[in-house]
Amino acid sequence: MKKFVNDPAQFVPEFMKGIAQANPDLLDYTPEFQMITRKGGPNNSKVSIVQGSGSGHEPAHVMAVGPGMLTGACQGAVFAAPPVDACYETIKACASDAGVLVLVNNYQGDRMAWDMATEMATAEDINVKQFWINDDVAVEDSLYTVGRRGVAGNFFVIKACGAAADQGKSLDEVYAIAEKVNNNVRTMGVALTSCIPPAKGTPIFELGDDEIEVGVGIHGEPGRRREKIHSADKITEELFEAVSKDIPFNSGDRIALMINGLGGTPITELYVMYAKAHDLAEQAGFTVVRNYVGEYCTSLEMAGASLTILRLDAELEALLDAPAETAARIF
Amino acid sequence: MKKFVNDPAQFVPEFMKGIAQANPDLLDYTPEFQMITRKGGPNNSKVSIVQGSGSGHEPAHVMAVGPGMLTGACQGAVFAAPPVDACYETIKACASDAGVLVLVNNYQGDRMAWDMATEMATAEDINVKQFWINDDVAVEDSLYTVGRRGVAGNFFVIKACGAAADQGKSLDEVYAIAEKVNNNVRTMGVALTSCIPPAKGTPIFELGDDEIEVGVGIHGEPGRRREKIHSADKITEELFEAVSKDIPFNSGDRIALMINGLGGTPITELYVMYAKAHDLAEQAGFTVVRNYVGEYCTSLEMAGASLTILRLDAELEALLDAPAETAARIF
Amino acid sequence: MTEISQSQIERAIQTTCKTVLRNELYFSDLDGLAGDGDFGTSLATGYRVIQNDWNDIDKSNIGAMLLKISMLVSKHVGGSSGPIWGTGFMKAAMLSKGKEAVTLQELTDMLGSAIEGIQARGGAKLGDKTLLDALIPVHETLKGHCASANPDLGRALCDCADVAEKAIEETKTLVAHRGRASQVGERSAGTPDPGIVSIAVILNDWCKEFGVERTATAAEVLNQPA
Amino acid sequence: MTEISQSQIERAIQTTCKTVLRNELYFSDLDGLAGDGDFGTSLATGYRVIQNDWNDIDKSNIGAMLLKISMLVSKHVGGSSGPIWGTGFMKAAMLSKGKEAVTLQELTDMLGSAIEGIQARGGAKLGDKTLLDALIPVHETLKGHCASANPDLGRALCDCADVAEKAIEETKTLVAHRGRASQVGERSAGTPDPGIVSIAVILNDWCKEFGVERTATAAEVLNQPA
Ligand SMILES: Nc1ncnc2c1ncn2[C@@H]1O[C@H](COP(=O)(O)OP(=O)(O)O)[C@@H](O)[C@H]1O
Ligand SMILES: Nc1ncnc2c1ncn2[C@@H]1O[C@H](COP(=O)(O)OP(=O)(O)O)[C@@H](O)[C@H]1O
Ligand SMILES: [Mg+2]
Ligand SMILES: [Mg+2]
Ligand SMILES: [Mg+2]
Ligand SMILES: [Mg+2]
Repeated sequence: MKKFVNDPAQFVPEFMKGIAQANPDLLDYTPEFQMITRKGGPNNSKVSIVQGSGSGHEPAHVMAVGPGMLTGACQGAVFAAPPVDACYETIKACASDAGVLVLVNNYQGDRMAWDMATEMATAEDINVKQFWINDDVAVEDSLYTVGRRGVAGNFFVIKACGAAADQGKSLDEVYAIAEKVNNNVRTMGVALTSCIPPAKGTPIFELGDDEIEVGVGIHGEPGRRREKIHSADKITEELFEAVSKDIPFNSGDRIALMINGLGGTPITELYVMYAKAHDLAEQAGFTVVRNYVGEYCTSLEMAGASLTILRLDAELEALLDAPAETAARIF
Repeated sequence: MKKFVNDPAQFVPEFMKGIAQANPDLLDYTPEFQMITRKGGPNNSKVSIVQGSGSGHEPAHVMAVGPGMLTGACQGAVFAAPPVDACYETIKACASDAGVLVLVNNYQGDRMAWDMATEMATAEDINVKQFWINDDVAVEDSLYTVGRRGVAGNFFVIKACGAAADQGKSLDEVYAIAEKVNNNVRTMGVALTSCIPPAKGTPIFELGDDEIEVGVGIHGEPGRRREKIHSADKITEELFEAVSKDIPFNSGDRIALMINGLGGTPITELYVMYAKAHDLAEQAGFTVVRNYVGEYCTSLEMAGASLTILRLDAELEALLDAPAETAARIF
Repeated sequence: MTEISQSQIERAIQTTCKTVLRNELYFSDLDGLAGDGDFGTSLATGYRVIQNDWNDIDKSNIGAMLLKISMLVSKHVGGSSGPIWGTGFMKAAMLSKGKEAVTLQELTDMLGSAIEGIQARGGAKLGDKTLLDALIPVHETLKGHCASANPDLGRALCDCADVAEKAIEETKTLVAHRGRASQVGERSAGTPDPGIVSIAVILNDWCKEFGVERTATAAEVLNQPA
Repeated sequence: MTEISQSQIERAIQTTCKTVLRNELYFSDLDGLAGDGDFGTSLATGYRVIQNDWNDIDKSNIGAMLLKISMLVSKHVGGSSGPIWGTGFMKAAMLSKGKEAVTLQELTDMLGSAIEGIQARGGAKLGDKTLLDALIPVHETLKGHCASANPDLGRALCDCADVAEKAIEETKTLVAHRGRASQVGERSAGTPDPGIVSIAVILNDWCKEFGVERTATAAEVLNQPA
């Protein structure tokens, strides 16, 4: 394992400290709960949006806090749901008269922690609703009784809900937007390599030099199948096919198209995939209204990518257009 | 080699096509010269800023085109300077009555190509000046007779010059800003792994499982030395020391601090380094006025990072503050 | 009826701290076989705090103590284990509010309530290859001992350790239906569940602590670090 | 004085196309030993276009043809090789403007002017371990033949191939001071310079094409793909 780490047990608090130091005007950091909130806290006349999950998916979760996005978020250890108290404190720190929407990717550990936190907050008369994001089409049903996983589609749910909340929409209205986005967004990923959680020190899975894992999860969970690597175009076709057939999306749809890097893949390779995905979208009769190429929901340094399609309508287009600011930035 | 590629010979044109498709309102793409220019072309009353270099450093070069940044850029093959004609056509496409500033990282191939292109353009009465960026402190002098290399400091030269040009500054004024930034910016990088150019198919260099290359170049050029890996803090200290002692920077300086990922290192590791670098800057008596954590000048999928310090004054602070828009974006 | 004193419960918890800390890597390695390898670390993070803060924990009665432990777990344990173990302690605390000793029946009810809480929280049922596959048989065993005229605590503990150990082997071939291990599908079959192993190991260590003679037989219990 | 016809120059260029394309990988591999491994590909990209566009290239005179070739190189060849070879052809074109044949003296001057242009462009001098270390001795050799009363073209070509080949061995131990190879410092010592090898290989292939008998001796020239 070669990484920029000190004590692996301090990896999460150390990088959170860095995020906080880099964004003093934007964010507040509470080390005790590995919690980051918008500078100045919640606005009582606006719905707050909170999230929290295992670390290792950055910029997902804590780097999505800021105007037009999340009100606050907390992080667990790498790939482990945050402790219940961190979730509870995040809800409390973001409590608003207009209500709090807990918007979390669908994993068992996260669900349990946020369920308990929500119960605790509700007992204190905080108005909380929960919404579970589950856009990953890789795992169809089955065994996986906690349901489909939430992955990069998460970004769109946050973006749309964050914009709606900041525009003064009610808790029920923001919840309805979360539902609409989640119902219309689908993702599938592919891994070229495994990642290595710092505390574990070894890869989550082993892939041959010429193998890829199609449908991989963002914690290295196995996907649909392992295959021999093939061309970027063929891989993109496979992802596009799986994603676009799932809802299904229809000719004439206006869409947002995302190629999300899983952490170790350079931006140029993502654009090679985007070029193909864009062509496929046009061939399918979709209009690509917005696009997103880069890292939105990663798996440490895993080489790989996911493809996300979101069906738009006028309301969602306006919400994606709205201004937003987070620790993830260029300038 | 596991990458998202089709024919390696088509890697550059394919990802450029993707960038163009993803930014139809922002950019124009001329495949014949692997050239990307601002939509609508140059503004005759503003200085144009152009650049162009080998591929593999994205978002550097073509993904830095846009309002407040470059007017146009062209790309060569991976790690190879662009052909002379591409450089010439880029100058021509960006020709402005206010003049053109060619702003390129200092490498022999690039210098020769831009020298010829500049001569050709000058012969056609285009008003062109050149400026060579050389912020890498890794290689001190010596053998390397083409001089120091240009690396991530490049971003600051572009940002400041792009802002100044868009504000209507003259060619000489913009040139003076390039000089000021370049005189006040220093960088050093470290590699944890090599990268693999798609057409080569094998790593540029080999590092042991516990080795790092301190002072690595963005094409995998050897640095100051190869050592055993140590903690993120110690590596950051070493980079900080080398960079801050070079000009040198002085206590009381107002600075911009950048931790730049080389392509394969996840953002969290960069923030672990940022936390340390920020502390070191404060201990050295610097005020960190702005910071940049992410990918600005990469080396394909190389795991590694570089640290850049830029000394600021009121003029540069205002230029860094100015709005800008490129294909590298989040929302 | 046979009573269990607060100090006995305190000893059991202190023993559990040692067991969990000693097995941190071992439990994580077991979790790594089919899950994400965080189980040992998550649990140890919580029990390390319990051990370090031991003197500050409210011990005015069993319920108060268990409530505080549940709170420490909720604060420090992440992953699925935080809600599972936190819920278990919380439910047990509610049935022992104000008590300085509990009868075997009360202890059995505390465990029953903990199991119900864990099931309500995580939706797992018997056979899903989770620590419930150890806790439920243990609960049944305790119920059996309660029904006897003059239950023997040592015999009860020994029998509990036996059934927990048996659960390791019996569930090994199952496919996990809950937790991260459930997401590797068939790959989880053939590996022991770390949660079940942890219960068996803890109960075995309790036997030692309370001088109950018993010979462990499962490799997973014998293999734990000394 | 001995003349070289336009058609002979055309044959030489067509031969060069074949040489460069056949050696694309080999030249890149040589560049990979101490540089970035792009030399063969960069050069081949240009010569492939010259070969494909051969019929469309203006052949009204030697100068016009060389100018067009220089333009194709400038358009298609990246890295340092584009400016180096482009400049060379451009300078040679300027001295052969409007001519349908050149004397050996004129050819020698064309090469001299190309060398000057390359030096002005890239700042390399003799001993920096670049293709100039082949071109400069070749130029000297040609000057010697020009000085003779009745120069023999075949002999001149053979001698040129000999000195270029000798340059490979003579420069091998040097550290490169220009181009990407210069950035690996000492690591470039001990490897042949691909630019020098390419000149030696091209001249050897010209000997074959023009029926000049000569036996190559350098491993790098003998090793090239058939
Ligand atoms: N829904 C559940 N109910 C009860 N126990 C569970 C459940 N899910 C997992 N477990 C237990 O927790 C253990 C794993 O804990 P941990 O690693 O913290 O959770 P995760 O599976 O989320 O990574 C498993 O070995 C299993 O015994
Ligand atoms: N400044 C220079 N002048 C003349 N020839 C040079 C110079 N730099 C490099 N060369 C020649 O070019 C060859 C390498 O070409 P190429 O790979 O295209 O350039 P780069 O070194 O920029 O990657 C070298 O083998 C050398 O012979
Ligand atoms: Mg977990
Ligand atoms: Mg090169
Ligand atoms: Mg686990
Ligand atoms: Mg080269």
